[in-house]
Amino acid sequence: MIALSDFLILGALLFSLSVAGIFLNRKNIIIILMCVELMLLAVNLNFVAFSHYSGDIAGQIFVFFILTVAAAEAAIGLAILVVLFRNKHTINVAKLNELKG
Amino acid sequence: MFTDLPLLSLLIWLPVLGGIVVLINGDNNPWARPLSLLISIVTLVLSIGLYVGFDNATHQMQFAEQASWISTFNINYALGIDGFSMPLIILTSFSTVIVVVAGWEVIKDRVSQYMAAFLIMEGLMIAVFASLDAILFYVFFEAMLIPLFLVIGIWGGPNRVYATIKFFLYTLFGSVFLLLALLYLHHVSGSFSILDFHEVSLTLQEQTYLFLAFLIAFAVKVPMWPVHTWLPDAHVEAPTGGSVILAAITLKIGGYGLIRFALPITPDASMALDWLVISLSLIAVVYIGFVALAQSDLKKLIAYSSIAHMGFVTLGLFIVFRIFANTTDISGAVLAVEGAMVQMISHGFIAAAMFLSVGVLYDRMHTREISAYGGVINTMPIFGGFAVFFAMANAGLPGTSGFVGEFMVILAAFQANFWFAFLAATTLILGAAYTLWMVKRVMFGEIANDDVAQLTDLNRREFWMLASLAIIVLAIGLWPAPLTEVMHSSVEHLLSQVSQSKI
Amino acid sequence: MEQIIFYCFAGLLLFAASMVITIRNPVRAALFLILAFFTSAGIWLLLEAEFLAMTLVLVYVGAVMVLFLFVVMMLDIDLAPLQEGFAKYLPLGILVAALITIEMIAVLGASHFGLELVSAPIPHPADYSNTKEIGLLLYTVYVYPFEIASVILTVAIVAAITLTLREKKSKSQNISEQVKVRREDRVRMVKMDAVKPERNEHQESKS
Amino acid sequence: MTFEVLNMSLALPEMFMLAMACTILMVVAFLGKNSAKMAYILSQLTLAVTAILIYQSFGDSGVTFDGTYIKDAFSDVLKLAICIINIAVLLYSTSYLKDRDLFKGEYYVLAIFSTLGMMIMVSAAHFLTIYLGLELMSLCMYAMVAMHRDSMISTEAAMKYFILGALASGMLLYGMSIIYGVTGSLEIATIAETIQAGGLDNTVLSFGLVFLVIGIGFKLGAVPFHMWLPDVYHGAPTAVTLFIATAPKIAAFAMAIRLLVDGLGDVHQHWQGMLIMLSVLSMIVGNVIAIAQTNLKRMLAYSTISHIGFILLGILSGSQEGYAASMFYALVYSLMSLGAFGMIILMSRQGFEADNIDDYKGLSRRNPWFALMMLILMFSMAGIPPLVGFYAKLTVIKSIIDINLISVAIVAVLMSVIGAFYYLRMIKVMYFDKPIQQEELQAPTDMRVMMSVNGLTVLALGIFPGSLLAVCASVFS
Amino acid sequence: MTTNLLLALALAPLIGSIIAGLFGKKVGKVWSHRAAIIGVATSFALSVWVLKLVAVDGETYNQQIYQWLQAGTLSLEVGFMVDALTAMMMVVVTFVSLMVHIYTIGYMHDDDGYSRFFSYISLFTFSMLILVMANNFMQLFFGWEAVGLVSYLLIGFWYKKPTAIYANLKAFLVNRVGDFGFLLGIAGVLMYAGSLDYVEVFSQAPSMSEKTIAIFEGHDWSVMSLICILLFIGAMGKSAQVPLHVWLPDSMEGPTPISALIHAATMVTAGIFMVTRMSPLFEFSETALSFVLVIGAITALFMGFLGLIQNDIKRVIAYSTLSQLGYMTVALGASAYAAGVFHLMTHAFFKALLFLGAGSVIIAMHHEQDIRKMGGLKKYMPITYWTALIGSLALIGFPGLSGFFSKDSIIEAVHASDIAGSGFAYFAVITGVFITALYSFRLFFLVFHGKERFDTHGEHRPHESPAVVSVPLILLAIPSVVVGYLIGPMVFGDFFGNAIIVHAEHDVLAHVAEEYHGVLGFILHGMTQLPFWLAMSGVATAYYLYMVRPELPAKIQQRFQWLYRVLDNKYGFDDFNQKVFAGGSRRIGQLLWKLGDQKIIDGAIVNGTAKTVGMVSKWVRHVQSGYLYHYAFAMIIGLYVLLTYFVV
Repeated sequence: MIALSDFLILGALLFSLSVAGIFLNRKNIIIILMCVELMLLAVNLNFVAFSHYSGDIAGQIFVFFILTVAAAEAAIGLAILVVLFRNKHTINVAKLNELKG
Repeated sequence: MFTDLPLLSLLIWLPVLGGIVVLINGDNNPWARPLSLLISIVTLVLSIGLYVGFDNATHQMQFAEQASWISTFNINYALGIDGFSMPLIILTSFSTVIVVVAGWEVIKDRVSQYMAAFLIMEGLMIAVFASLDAILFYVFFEAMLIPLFLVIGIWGGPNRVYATIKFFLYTLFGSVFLLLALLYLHHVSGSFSILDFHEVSLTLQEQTYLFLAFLIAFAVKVPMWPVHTWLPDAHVEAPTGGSVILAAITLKIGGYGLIRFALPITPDASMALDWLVISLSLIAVVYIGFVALAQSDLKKLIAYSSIAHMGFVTLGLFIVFRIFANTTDISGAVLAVEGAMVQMISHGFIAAAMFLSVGVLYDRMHTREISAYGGVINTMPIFGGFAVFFAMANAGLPGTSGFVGEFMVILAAFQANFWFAFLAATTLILGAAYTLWMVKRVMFGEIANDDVAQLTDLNRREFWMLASLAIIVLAIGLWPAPLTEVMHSSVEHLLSQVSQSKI
Repeated sequence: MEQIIFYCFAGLLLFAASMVITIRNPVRAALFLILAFFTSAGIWLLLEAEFLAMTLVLVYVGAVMVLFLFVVMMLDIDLAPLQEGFAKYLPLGILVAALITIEMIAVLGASHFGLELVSAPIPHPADYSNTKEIGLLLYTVYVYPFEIASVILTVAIVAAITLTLREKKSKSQNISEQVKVRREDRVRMVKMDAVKPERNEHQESKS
Repeated sequence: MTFEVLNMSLALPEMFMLAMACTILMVVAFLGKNSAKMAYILSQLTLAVTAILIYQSFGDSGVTFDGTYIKDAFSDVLKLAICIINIAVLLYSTSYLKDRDLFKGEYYVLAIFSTLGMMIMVSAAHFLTIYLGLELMSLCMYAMVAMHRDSMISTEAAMKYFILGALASGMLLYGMSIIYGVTGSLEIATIAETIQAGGLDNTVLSFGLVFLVIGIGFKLGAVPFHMWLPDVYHGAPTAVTLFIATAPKIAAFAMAIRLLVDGLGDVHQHWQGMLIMLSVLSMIVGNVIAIAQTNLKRMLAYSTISHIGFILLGILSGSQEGYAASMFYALVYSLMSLGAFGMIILMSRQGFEADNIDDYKGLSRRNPWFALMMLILMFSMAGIPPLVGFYAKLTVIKSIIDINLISVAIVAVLMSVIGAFYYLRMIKVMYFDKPIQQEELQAPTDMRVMMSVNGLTVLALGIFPGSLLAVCASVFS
Repeated sequence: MTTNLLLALALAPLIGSIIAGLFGKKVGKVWSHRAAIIGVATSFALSVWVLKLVAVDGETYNQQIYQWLQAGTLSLEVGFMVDALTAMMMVVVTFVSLMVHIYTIGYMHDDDGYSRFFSYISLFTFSMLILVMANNFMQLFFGWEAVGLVSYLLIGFWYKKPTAIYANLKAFLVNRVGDFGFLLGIAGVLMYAGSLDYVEVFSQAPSMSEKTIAIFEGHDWSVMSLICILLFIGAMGKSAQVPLHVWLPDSMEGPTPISALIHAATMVTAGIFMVTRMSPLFEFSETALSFVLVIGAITALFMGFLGLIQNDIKRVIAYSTLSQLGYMTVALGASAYAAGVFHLMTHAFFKALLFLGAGSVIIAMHHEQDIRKMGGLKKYMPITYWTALIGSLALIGFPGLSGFFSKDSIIEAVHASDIAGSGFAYFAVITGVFITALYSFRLFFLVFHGKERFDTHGEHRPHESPAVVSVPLILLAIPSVVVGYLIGPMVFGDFFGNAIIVHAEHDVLAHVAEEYHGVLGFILHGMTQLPFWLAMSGVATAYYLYMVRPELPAKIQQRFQWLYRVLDNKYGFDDFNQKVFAGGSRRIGQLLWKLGDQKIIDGAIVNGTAKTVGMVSKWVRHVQSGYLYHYAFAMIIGLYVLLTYFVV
């Protein structure tokens, strides 16, 4: 049998990886957007696992909505990215520092 | 006849609303000045009604008014006065008349705003003295800073920005601790009524913290050494009217606060920490006396002298514990507290007069440097007379009000400890030294330069302004009894409060 | 058996995720992300979430990741070299990430969610339909969230269009404006003196 | 499985708003370029009618949509506030948008959808509704920040906002998943019951709480999850800054109350410490950094952070009174920042952003009335009586003194003194400095009236704060 | 004696003062001086009447006029107490004042501040009356300070003169040092007697004398000694006793009439009056009496020396005043209060006479005050000459003149005293007699005899002063001669009654009185005594040095250069004060201000905090670097901290 903790640890590792991806990535924003997707994946894994182990389907419903929202989010994120690229002609994270202080 | 009217509310809101009316009428309105004068005079007359209708026999709050204000926290619009607040209210309304008159011709820029600021401030200050609800008190206590801040900042001298911000933050720094203390007291007592605070019992530790909070708040206002440095700057930069109000009223709120809050609410801590306040007061008298000697700016000198004089107020309030320890008779303690009160009132008039005198000179010469003057009395003999008179009052000459408070406090201080009296009495020498040395350098001697030679003597407005102050200073000096007898009951009540342990 | 499948998928998932965050080329990163989604879908199947596993593959891989790839391709992204100083912060970053991971594992590990504490539920009978169950709830109990989700999708469309759509101003004609044109807009009457203006006046008017 | 008839009338305001939002969307879609004015009018109408609907249904309460929607006094008051504030926001924004070629129907569509998101959050009784409401609100705001497409800083701000926002939602979701795992439910009322019943694993609960708190902290803008806030406030077009600085804070506050108090109120001691940390840091960092700012929008952003610190104070006190105080603070804060950002809009002209502090030099000579309004707002933000900002500070500090957190109270008041400095500097600039530009300020009548109403409300609420305080107190009693 | 009578007496000069001062411009010069003189004359007349009531009818008066203040059971009142001492003082004050008023008409004739001057001296008379008529310490202090104020105003009367305004500031401040002690003394009285009323306090004196106070930890001091010494410090200031004497010579910068009135006859003797008034207290403290005695003796002797080398006519007289005040103080110290007061009275007359005479000379010399530039004035101004001679003889104690009686009784009393320091005091007063004679007649000879060392041509020829000047001289000369004959009742009799209390063991006058057998006997006895011969030899020496061998003094001066320098520097008091006190306090002020206020409090603490916050702000804002990964990292750190702190 697979323990719930195994799923949760997997989710935690995935979550940590995605978080690390967000702040270790200095190259381009699009990978950061991917990391966000990864993070949501980790969350989803948690929900699904909990849902399964508690026999409550609500967790899966939640995942369904997360997936929906994630899609919408991706759309808007990419739209912003496109606009940004048009302005700056780069999506290098390190060049995104006009606002500071 | 006066007890039927909601006199205190009238005194508070008449000038505030009047100020708003003046403000709305705008600068181009020729009525701004007369209207302001009218409002301030009516307020003064009404405030005299307080004196007339005042019952000397009781320490209970009189002219009391009460209405619910913030029902959620049981915060009330509760007003009332006793022997401590009543004279200060009259002082306030009188000072405002003087200030309005003082700014009559001098202020040419944004007149209505100037007048409105002072009128609104008057209402707020009267409210501070009349509030019986802690939050109400605090609201007015702080709100008062706004017009003063603007007055100094807009009509002030070249370095006004530094001075105003310093002034504001300094006092705000002090008062936030007051707020904490009040909230804590509410936490303990379940009420925001100041009179309920008086009754609440507190441990010594609680009292100590509360007392320190009160002390920080009011010490900044008084101001006591070492939190006094805002005052000289603020005074130097303030326009004459601002200086007058600052010296005459704002400082008094510090002393009043100690009387209303620190002493009755935390008597045990006051007793335990009286050495602190007494030391600071004596430092104020001696240290600041010397510092005043070194000043080359007229206003700075007077500002420092204010600090030294206010040292007597705090000294008088806190030696009572030592007096109780030394004597069985209550008279010494009464002398001390009433001395402090008289000193406050008297300083209100004298400091106002001193600043007005400087204002008179400044309006003509546009400098406050002592070295720019010399021999002014040659060209301004009448003014010279007033200046010497007020200087003497400032130096505590008997027959002027400046003497009364100092005299009472020194007499009482001896009963606390010889050295307190000894150090306090040095003001006789130091006060005379810095004041008269200034008078010598400014007023006497040959005409120092062409500017002085072209000075013109007082005009009618200035004359009556100074004359009215001179008459009051003289009257209180010759017969302070009418002033002190309104305080007796309240003072004795206060003393019974402070002599009763709350632990 | 289940365990073996789980650990395989888990290993693959973590590998794919690591590649996503470390690889430099965004296209490859996207592909690794797709791999991650696939492996997740596999794991979800282990958890009897068939519908979600399908959705993940269809919606994510089929739609979202395609969108990603599209954008990556569309934007001509140069592969910039690593910023200087990156290595300086790297150890600190990794350290913090590692610490967080350890803490999370400590909390979520066997001591709190081990088998002895949370036993696996009895597997559903064969005629159990995950999709049906979800469907039933989705349109009854969760009708309100469902509506909101639809609004969110609408917003996403509106937002994406608003942000990215550029009308080509010069090439399209606005007929209604052309029709509405008035004489004053087109002809300007200039009143001139009959005499030739003086030279300096002329200059003034020019300036 | 039974089907009960849903009492949908409870959600009437949201439903009306959704319908209107769709209508506006249609109008925009069909009218094209000229739809803006129409969209504006319809939006205002929507908000006004919604407000009326909310007001009329005051007193009704209940849960519907199978425990995903709740209507109570708390939600009514906050939703009403959100509507009213957004009416003002849209009113202020119009001329600014016109001057910058942003006066487009889409703006209003997004604004209304975002408002809908806020209302959903406020009325959420379920983790799912909270999440969806939050996303609805946020996604619209990301897009709105980026609407000034040609502006480098706007798009940069949008990008930062989006990524950090997504990160924060991820964390929030992670926290929700853990709480779900522990309690086995997603419905807030059930969660509360489960927790009350006891026997839960406190460590894991705290673990989940950390993530929830981060999510809440991010939306509110509490340190150290505040980093987006200055950049976004600064980078976004001022009209959008105005939008995201006001009503969303109320919504975020509602989210905090729903999650922490309604859901996890019984483990109050677990999250209190976290909030103390966030609150103290917010007050310190916000106030200290604000001092060094020269850009007014940025300064106000940092001041927002410090205000958030104060709002958190009330929540962390864990008492009814504290929650009421926080609510009062949140409402008051929205009102004040509405005025402050509104003033920036008012001062701005075509091709000129009045977002540098120096742009306000000598305002009192150029327009004494506006200067007075700004003065009132600044003093109110500084917490000086008799302005309403004072009571906000008073009540939250009172609530933490009542739980004997004196040291935190001391930090709070000291920080408010430091904070007073930069507000005073604004007043100094307006009143004591000589004007650089001399020309009269001109603004449309509606904006002038709005500004006056805004400022005078701050003053009037300062003189008579009783009723609003009573409303806030009654919500939590 | 009624209250109204006393009120009229006291207020008459005040009214005159107000008329002359506030309305001087309106009523004109003539009415100014008329108003003032009428006021003072009224006072004088009433004073004489009061004296008669007291001395002949034996009435006394002690009543409250109004309550000034009340605090607890303590009542501070304004009231009058009239007994023999008061009555005598009143007469002396009003008489001298009247003379000076009249004299002023002539002396200040051309001055711009004519009305102002009258206003001041009338105000002074009022203040002095308040002082002497007080029935309590507070009112005493009122009068005390009021006369100080008028003195300040009058010394600086010519406010354009830098020396004058320097002198008046100095006078006020030095007096304030005295008042400092005085006020503390009053505070002590209040503390231990519980009242400030004379009668009340005096009745408490025996019980007070038993108390001690620990001013320094572990050292118990007698309360009475402390109080008396503190009170006497006040007297030292006002009556210019060493070391607080420094203001008096400088005060000569004021117009001569006030030198006569204030700085010779009346105000400076206030200290003597006060100590006499306090005799019920002083009697309980031998320590204080010794202190008084020694201070008085030092003043009497060493201030006399200084008179020897002064060349300014007024300064010579001023130093003689100092010296004579020393004599009076010595008398007080020896418990011979009556003798002291008696000398006060006689001195008031002859010293006022001398000053006014000097003033007359100054007018004649067109405001030249250097005696080296005078000489031979006898023939030009006979009245002045003769009156000055009377004054000088009275001063040196020539038998039969008033000074003789008073001074001799003091010397006898000191001789009889046996409290600590009386030996030194006796030596001092005996030596002083010779010195007094020497400098008095040095002055007299240099001014009135010998060569005319001034420009005698044309209009500058000196001539006798007008009647308004010379009549007061004559009127003052009369009492200078005759009042001495009152020695019987006043010194040895019971004229003062209960006003002066002397304990039996100190009662030196009773001892001296045993030898007293009438005025004539006293004179004859005096002529056989050492003081008389010392005085005569002093006169002779002066004659020899300044008339016979005028070149000799310069040689002596050369020979004793160091001594001359010490005297010329007035023992260095002025330099010391100027450097240590004036300069020192200014330097302390600068230091406290610059270092304490500006550097430490403002610089380091206030602005330091502000600066620190500003710097922190500037520094911390860089955390907001603009880089997305830093922002994310901040959030992660937050997550880490929260996790670590609250979960693990």
